[in-house]
Amino acid sequence: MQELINRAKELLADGTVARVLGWKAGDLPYNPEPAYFEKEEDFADFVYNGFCGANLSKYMIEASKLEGKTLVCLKPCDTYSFQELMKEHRVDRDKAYIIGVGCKGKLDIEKIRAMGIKGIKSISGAEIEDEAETLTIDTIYGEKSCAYKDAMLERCHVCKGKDHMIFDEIIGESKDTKDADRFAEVEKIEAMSPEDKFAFFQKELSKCIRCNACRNVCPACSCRKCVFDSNKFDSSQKANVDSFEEKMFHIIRAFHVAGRCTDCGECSRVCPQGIRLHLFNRKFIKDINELYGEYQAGADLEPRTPLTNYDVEDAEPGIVAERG
Amino acid sequence: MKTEHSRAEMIKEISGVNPLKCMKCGKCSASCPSYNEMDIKPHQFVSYVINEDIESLVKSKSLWKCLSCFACVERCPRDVKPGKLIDAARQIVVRERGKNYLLADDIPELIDPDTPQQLLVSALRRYRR
Amino acid sequence: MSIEKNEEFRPKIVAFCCNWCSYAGADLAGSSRMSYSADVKIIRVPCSCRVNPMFILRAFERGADGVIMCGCHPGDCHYTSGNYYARRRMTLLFSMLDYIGVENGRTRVEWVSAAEGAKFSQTMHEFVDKITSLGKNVRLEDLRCRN
Amino acid sequence: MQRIGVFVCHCGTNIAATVDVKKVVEMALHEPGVVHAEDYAYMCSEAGQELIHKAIKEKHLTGLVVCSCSPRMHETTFRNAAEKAGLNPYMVEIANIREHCSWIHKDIEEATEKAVILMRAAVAKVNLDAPLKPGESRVTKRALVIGGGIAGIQTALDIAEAGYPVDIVEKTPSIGGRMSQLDKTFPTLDCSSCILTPKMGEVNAHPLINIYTYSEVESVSGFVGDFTVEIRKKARSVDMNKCTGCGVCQEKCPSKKTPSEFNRGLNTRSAIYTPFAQAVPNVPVIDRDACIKFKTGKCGICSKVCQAGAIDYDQIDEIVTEKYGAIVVATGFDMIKLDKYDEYAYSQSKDVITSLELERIMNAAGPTGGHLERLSDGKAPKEMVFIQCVGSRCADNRGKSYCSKICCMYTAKHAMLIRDKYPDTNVTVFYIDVRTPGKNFDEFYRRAVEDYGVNYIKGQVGKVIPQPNGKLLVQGADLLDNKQILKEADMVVLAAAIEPNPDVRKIATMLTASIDTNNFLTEAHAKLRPVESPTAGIFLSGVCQGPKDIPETVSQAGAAAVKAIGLLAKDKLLTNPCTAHSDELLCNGCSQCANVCPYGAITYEDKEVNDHGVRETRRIAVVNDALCQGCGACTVTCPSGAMDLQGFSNRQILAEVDAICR
Repeated sequence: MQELINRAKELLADGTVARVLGWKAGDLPYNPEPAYFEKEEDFADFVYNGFCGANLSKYMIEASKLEGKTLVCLKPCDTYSFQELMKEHRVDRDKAYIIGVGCKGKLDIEKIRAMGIKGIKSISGAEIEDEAETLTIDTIYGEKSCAYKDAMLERCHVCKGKDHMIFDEIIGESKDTKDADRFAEVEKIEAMSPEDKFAFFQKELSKCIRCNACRNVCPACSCRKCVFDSNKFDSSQKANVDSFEEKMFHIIRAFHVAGRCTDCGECSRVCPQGIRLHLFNRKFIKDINELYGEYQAGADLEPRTPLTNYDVEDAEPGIVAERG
Repeated sequence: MKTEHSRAEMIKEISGVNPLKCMKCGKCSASCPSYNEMDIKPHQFVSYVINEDIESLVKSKSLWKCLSCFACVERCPRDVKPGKLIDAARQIVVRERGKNYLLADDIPELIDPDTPQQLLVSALRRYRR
Repeated sequence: MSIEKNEEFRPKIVAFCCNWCSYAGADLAGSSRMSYSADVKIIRVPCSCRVNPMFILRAFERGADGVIMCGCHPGDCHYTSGNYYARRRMTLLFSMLDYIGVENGRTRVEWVSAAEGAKFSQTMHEFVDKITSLGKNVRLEDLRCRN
Repeated sequence: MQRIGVFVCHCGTNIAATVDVKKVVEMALHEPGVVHAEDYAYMCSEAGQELIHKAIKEKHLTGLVVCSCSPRMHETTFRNAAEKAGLNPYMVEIANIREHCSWIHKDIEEATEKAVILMRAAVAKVNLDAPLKPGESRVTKRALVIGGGIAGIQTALDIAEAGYPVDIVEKTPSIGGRMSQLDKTFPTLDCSSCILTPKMGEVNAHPLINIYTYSEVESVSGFVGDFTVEIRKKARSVDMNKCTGCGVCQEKCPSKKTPSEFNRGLNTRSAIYTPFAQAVPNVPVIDRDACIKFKTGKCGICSKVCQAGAIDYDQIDEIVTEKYGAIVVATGFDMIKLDKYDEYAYSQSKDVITSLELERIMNAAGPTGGHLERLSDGKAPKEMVFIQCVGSRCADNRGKSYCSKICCMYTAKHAMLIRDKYPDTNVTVFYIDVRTPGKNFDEFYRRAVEDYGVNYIKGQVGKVIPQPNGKLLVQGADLLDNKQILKEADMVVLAAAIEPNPDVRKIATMLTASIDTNNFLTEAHAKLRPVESPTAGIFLSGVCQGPKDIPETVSQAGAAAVKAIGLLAKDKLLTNPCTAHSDELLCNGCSQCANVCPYGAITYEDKEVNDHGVRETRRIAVVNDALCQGCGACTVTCPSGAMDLQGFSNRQILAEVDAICR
């Protein structure tokens, strides 16, 4: 972390960048938040640790409008989002100085809590320099510990790899933390009966409070104004009183990002209700991979995505029924 | 006794044939190896079903002269398949004798000594279960 | 929960037809007097690629029991490639609907050319039968939209 | 709020017999925005349009719903009527209560209920309609004719005679098409080439006609009035400008084993060849697959004997790009393959031939010098059998469902000619029906029977069995005598079905012209617009649209020419105003819409926008109205809903959905 801070300060000082986009410590040990650092003294708050899950690429949309370059810290998986945004002309590469920061998997406080660890005062082992296998958690009930791996975000178990897709320089080492099948959950749902599927999603989605956190954090959901906020489809935001509302919202949201979603997992990370929203996006990713060939959004800068492309030999929609 | 209409419908159902598709080209009659022994010719079979004169059909000699070689079925340009109609008419006769399926013991007395061998084979294929 | 059996069930079916092929195919079915159920109501769109998934979800929200989209045969699109895009979009959307437990028979895509009046009528027959057998759409209807 | 008038047409009894039109009128008055509703016997008539005019004026209507036949039928009529009364023509919506309702439903209650719903959907749409103004586009005053048979020749001549330049693209080395292969023509028995070659000469000499033979259409882009076409001129290996057409090269060419396409493979041709003596242009091509020089590098005899020095082995395919205002398709037909008809022994016996092969045999320039003889042993046949409807009118998957139309007449012609020239030869025709509608057609057929003694037997042939003695045993049935017939014939002629040229599928795809299940091009209206494709600017000439004989082909070719001339005579065309538009406050500038636009109509501009007081420069999608054809692909790609289609807007379609599901 210190190397990163030093380099950032250096670039600020020599005028290469006008500001640094990173994370600053939050009010709790596990909730650092994205922040700009413009002066040397701002860096007192700068953190980069296992809880810095936030994908900063979306912030670059606004940062691209600011005067001068912005230094942005991107983890390997964030760079996919950044490239996808570049493709869509939403971020300006020339306005960004990308430091690819090392990542060995990010942590999910909910997973720690789910282990029954409450009243957390501090957590050690989450610092990025450590090769810690174990987190040591100091709580008001005493010291607890858990394996780092067990506290990782869902998305880190299906890690896309340790390589940064785009960067100006790299600081820190990364590790591929993939240890699970990305589509296992989707497949499990696919195998259910229609009744069970419906019940599953009914239960999952009825938790939705339409807070729009998923939408606001999603780097692909970067519309100036969402269709659900405009009158273009008579679909303006409504209170959730019927189960169809959130289904429509989440289906359309997933559809709008289909082929552009890099599977960064931010939607699931930020959902205050713990809805596994990535299940929607991954279903589309799985279908796209199966029907139109393996595709990873953001892995390149090809302008056409699976949904703005076609092949004359594509499967017919009837395949959905045939697959059963 | 069933009405002629219902018998005609049954023939259509058993054979899966729509006789109205026939354009009276006669290719069935032209192809038929038993043509000369038949009183009602294969192409006329179709008209009998359309006109619902099933009684004449089941009483005809032709019914038992058809070899079920299915040359007419194979060559019919309209997918009318007179051979299947004849087959269905035979089945009507069998069913109207009170049973849908033949028992093995019944066969000898039903066999007309003139019945061609090929028909027997065809019948066995059909009824063996 | 059991679905109330209603002998009088008359499905609401929305058919999106592209102007150049399928709408003309429906016209041909009409001029050839090839009947199909009155439960099918056609909405004319310039091309199948004009059909937004939002339209389909909206139809279900408003109580449609089935939605069918018809377009030119692949390769015959009046706009060259519209139906190819539509094909991908609908495949993914239908797959998603299936995934969340909506019976996949409620949605269908059929390519009907201007010369295929008989196919149009036949397709609608089949679709209406299918929807009738599935019964009322209860999984997607927004009850507030009922009047 | 709109002031909408609803006009319900009875269409005589076409609508009124099944739909309670009064009820539709009554229900219309309850719809939001509707201030006027009435019904009338024929809305499209002068009197009906007058009613509309009056209502617009008196009730100050801002929008119309006409409940009538398909909009594909009379939308333009009613739009014009609205315009005459001072209303924007795009404020008119049609509820199709004829084709989509009264004609397909029998129950009055059911049909009326549906008609009301369709009316509601149309009213809902009009409520959100906005006046639209069409743009203009230029017309390139040049026509392209694809196919150089009699249809293409006639169309090209007629267009050129009206003063517009025409290009003909012909795939084979010469124009002339199927007609050049025919011997005589029914019902007058003129010699086919005697009437065709002068036309070929005329086309060749016409200053406004340019012929690309041995060429194919490579790609088509653009739209009515402004098509851009790439034509591939295949390497002929002979310099068109130098060749004098002396023919020495063909004589001297040592490779003479290639089956002649022109003679249907009945004899062979040289590797450097013109398909037939009267070929236009009279310039040979080198068939590179057959040429020894191209295969082995040795030979080069043609080059040595050519006095004009026209042989050019290094020629390569050339792509010509040209702009056209109108395109006429005249791709013609071929005979179907008979490999699925084993019972007629076509592939087993050389003496079972198709009618087109018989044409070549009968032709003085053909493989037998015009002598009717068996191809197996060269003997003159004494018994000829003709079989009609081979592959036509078939409901199975072996043949074609349609009647090929020309076979009855050409068979009568063949039978008559044979009986005339070889009175000792017996001719038997097995027929299913003899179809002779046409001027002097039935008389012609009767002459074959009455004056020439051709034996017509009603009944399709079941099987043709080649005999060890070289004869052909024909097994048929005479349905009128109720007799089965076994006939020994020397030659059997099959009237094989005709089918559209297989290339037409590729061409139709390039033109985005629709095609039916039999690969015939679809006309815009079966009765009223038979020579136009539904795709604007594409016209149909000859058999590519459906089976036709020569006079019909020529008249349709002329009709297609007139339609093309009508288009070329215009300086400007009004463009469809139903184009896409991007809302600059919502546009993300993400470029996804441009990816799916088939016309390249979307570009991006950096534009200063004022978003509720915030001024900033944004990348915004801009649609070029002249290029946009209004498909709507972009609208669905746009996640923010910034891109919308005028005339079919998101809210309009949703309003229709809501009205239907209400």
